[in-house]
Amino acid sequence: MSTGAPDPQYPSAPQPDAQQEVDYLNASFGWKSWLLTTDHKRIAILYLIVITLMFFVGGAFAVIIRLELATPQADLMEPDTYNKMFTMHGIVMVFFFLIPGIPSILGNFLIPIMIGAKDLAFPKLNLLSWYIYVFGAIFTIWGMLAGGVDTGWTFYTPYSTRSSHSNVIPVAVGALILGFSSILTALNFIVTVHRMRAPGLTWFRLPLFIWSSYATSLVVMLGTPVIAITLVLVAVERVFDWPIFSPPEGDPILFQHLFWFYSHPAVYIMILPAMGVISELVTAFSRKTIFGYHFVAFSSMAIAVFGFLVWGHHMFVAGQSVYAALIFSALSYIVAIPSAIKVFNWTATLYKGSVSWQTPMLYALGFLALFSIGGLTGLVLAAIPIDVHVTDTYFVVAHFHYIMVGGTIMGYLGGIHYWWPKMTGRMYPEGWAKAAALIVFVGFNLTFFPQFIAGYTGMPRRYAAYDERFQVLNVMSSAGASILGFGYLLPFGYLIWSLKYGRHAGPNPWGVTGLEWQTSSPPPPHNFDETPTVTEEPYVYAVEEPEYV
Amino acid sequence: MSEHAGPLAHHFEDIEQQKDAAALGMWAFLATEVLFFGGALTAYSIYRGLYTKGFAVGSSFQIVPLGAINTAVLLTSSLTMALAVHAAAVGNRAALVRNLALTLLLGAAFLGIKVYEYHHDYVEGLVPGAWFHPTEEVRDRIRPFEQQHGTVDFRQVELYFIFYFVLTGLHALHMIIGMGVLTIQLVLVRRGWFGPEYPTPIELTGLYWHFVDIVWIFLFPLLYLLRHAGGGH
Amino acid sequence: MPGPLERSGQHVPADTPGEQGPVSPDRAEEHPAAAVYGANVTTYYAVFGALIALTGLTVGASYLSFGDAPAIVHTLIAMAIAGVKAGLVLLFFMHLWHSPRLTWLVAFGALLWLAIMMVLTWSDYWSRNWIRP
Amino acid sequence: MIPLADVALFPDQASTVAPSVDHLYYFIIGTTVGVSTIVAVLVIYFAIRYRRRSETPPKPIVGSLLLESLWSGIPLAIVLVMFGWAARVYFEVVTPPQDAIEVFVVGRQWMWTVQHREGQREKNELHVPVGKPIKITLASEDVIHSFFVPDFRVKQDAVPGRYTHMWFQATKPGRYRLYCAEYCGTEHSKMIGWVVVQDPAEYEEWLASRADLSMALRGRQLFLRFQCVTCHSADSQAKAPVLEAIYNRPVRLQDGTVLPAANDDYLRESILNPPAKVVAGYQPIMPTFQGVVTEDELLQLIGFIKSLRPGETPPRNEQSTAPQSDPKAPEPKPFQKK
Repeated sequence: MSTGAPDPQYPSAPQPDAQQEVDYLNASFGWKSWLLTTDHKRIAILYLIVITLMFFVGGAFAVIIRLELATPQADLMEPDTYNKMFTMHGIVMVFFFLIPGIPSILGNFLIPIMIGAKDLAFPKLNLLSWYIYVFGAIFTIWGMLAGGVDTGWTFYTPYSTRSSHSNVIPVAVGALILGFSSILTALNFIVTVHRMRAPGLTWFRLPLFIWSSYATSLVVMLGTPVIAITLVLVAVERVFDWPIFSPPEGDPILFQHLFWFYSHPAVYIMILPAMGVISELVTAFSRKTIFGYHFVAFSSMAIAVFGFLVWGHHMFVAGQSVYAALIFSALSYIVAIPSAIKVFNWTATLYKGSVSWQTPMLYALGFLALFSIGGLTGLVLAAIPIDVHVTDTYFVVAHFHYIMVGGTIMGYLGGIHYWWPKMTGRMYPEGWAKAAALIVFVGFNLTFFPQFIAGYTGMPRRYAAYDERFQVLNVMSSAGASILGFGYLLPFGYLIWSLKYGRHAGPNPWGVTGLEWQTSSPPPPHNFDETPTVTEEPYVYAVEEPEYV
Repeated sequence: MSEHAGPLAHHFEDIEQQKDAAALGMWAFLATEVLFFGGALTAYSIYRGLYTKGFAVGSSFQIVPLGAINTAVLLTSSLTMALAVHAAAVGNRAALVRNLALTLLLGAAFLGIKVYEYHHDYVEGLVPGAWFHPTEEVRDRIRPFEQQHGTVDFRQVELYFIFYFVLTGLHALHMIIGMGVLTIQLVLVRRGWFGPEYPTPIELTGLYWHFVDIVWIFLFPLLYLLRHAGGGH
Repeated sequence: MPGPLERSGQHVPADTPGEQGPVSPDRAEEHPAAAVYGANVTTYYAVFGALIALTGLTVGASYLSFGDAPAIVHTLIAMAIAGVKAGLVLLFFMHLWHSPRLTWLVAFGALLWLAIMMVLTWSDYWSRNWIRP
Repeated sequence: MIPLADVALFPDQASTVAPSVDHLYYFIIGTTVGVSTIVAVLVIYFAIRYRRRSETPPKPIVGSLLLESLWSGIPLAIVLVMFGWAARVYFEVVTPPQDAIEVFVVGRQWMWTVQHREGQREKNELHVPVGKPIKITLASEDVIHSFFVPDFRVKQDAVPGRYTHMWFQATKPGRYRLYCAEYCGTEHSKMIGWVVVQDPAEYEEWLASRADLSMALRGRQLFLRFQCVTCHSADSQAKAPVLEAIYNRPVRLQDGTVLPAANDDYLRESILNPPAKVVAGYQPIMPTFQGVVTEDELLQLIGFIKSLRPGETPPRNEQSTAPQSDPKAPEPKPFQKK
């Protein structure tokens, strides 16, 4: 029970009587208490609402694309409209869901609690980054409603600067504003992890979700400004008609260098938080400490650092020099190793554990399988001659969807289910959740595995009309997409249902270790009645001596 | 930038932790700014490497003495900013107010000189894009250069001026933001904020201002001083 | 005026020795901030003088001509001098000299990442004409 | 819906490079499938074998240095083998043989135009003889396009503002799909065509049937039409350098530097942007032809300059039409870079 002086932040909070406990949800009511809150937990819920909305906007574009591709001819819509659909699907999913997703929702909610702090280092800055996100979203949606943008999410010049007549500038500025929002969030996380850890919580006692969120924040801090300046230069080029990236004076390949300098580390921004969630889920549901804690922690940092050296593998056929291509190919192979180490360590954690099959664990096991396929096809793409054949085909589309949908979204859903009782105090319906997990797994594989085959056979990417011989694979993919779409609607439904009718969850419904499970669900406004002191390693379940295999 | 009610925010253990957090936060933000300008500087360095002749001529059109004076102005404003931070730390309010005002004044002087330079470029027809038609007098000025290095392709010079305006424009924008914050803090100092127990906001503005000064320390030689095309092509 | 310090009293005083020190390790060894900013003023004027002198030096160096030496020589000289000036501003005006190790890491991390971007982008342009595919 | 038999599940192997690319692909996909099945089997086995039966937590296993070094060392070794093999195949893909047939392809928004040295011109189609290496020089009129023939395993972006090159050697006659692989606008999916590989006899017959002014001759006509000859003539009052036999020869520039080889890019830049690299001893009086001459005409002009032998510059007041068949002089050996 939170006794002590009235909390300055919730002056109007009702004094806690005996049975009704004060938590961050019922501490105060009214839209003002939500829209002007500086409580990291409420800001996380605000992000959850806005990001889920954008996820379904992006998903709608995906459904439209798959409907069009069910038939070889471009018959459902004009080719121009189709170009806008896949562009907006890319922009909304990448900038509005995958990059902010896990850090802004789970990171915002959990990082302060997991390290025993009362809030993030800069609560006002945290609320400001939410408003910047909403402002960026409005800006981009206005760009879309005013006719959309058809340059592809990559904005390649000279198409985006010379040939495209769609509103590139509003959408580019929208993405730019999003960049500031994620920079401010990352800045908040880094300072919090450095400066506000609970007494006794040294670096090697931090949960692995904190390690991966910290690594992600580093990548965001060092990468996002470069896409910001690149989009500024594209916008300036369109406004003043200055040939910065357009021939004959400007060099389109220089744009690709600056764009991919950020956009490859961006895929690590998307996957690292999901890896952090998987580390938590695998240890929690096999009731065993992680196998090789130091290796998993340092592989997150290695991914963050090496991720910046490999962007050239997106440009093997773009006219890059032969020797630069060899350098980038070699570095791309080295960056795959830390991810492999993580997968092997998670698998080893299951060995001799007591593995429960609850929904979060289903998503974690699904992640292990799908991320392995996604990561290993990365090795295929790092080989230059194969990449020369398959780049800009559906092989690449399948590869990055296996990592983003098979990896990040499975991790995201696993994390949402795992921490739902902590965030809302209610349990999700186990039966429905398991069904949804299976449907998502089946739908996903049916959608994207045929695209590997179509890709290597030579079906180019971003085509509204394709050859007849690819139709069977595309119909399978479209069928899978409808299953996947339905699979994503289920959690949306039963999680909202659980808010009212879900079983009340106690402070620790899973019986697991971690600071966030030592406070009540949902946690009080200040997370802990008094700052906890950490005395041992994370994930310590058994009482006897740990054994070295 | 800081709470007026008691300096210690509710979620910090002690004032020490809050100051460290603020300093680390500002340094991290400056790291992103380094990469923000870094992206434009990478593009500039690539183009300078590809079009050395055109960029050398472009730099030769700059008024180097004016640039040098501008650099001195900005370095002085950096000094007064450092003195302001020092004054805030020891609680000497008069010195704090004087130095903040001086910094603001010098910042304004810097922007004034920049506006004059922009106007000078406009008059000479060196503003890229629709306004780019260099006057005869400008073409004559580079005759000796062309004697030694061969003809200059004015499209490369235009590309130089594109980056000149983008880089100095971004820098000026950051100056304006900095001066806005300085003005707010100057008003708050006169109302008695930022005593010696919590001078952090002044320090943060100081860090930001010194960063903007460092950007100019690199921009000045890159844009004004590299006027030689050397023996290369 | 100090904030409400009389909280629920469980706050572990800073100087309790033993295992559960309240401060995380890398914050322990750096000096209290107030003493740092109170350093004497003459260093600032000395640093300012050096900066003005270096500005003069770099402007002077730009008027020298190195004959047929490639243009990169001028760039390197100018960047070296600018680096020294930036270093002075960083160490003394921004008090990096007294800051914790972590702040050094942030400063040099940013410069390292800028170097990564420049070097790898240049590796493409520099090696583009080595073999004519 | 087409009959199931025609469903494409694997591309044809119709070029010399295709088998080696496919072998590398089988190797990497093999290791990929191997590793992910091992992981999947282990995960499923552990999940079943050690499923939760009691609430008592199992013995913690903190880690093992041996295992960690094994599963980071071995993948590193495998990965470096992959890189080595890929680099070897890449050099094969990227260095065209010397005696390749030259073809010039220009991509413009939503159409490929192909020009053979002998003058045949095609739209969205490329006829090539089987068994002969073909070197394609790519240019783009507007945005980035990408010349992609899946059955040959080759792809190369056509970047506006410069020339890019690629090569392939077809091994089986037939018609193979050609795609544009880099997104280029509304009709990106319509910018497709065919590469028709024919037997040598059939190819000669096709060449003869489509006989046309060779690129060099067409370039000669442009050379006259754009009055290049008024300055670049061989006689004394020439105000511009004589262009005979200058292809791939070193050029001394006005600023004292020496350009090692007057290659396609240099000729293209000098036509579109003359002041960029002025030849020593001449004034930069040449107007720019940016926007005046199209990419196809540019290739023809460069083809003409390449074919110019000493003494063949047309006289200044040329009225008569060009000779029908241009002399079959062997093309000079490109200048070897030291």
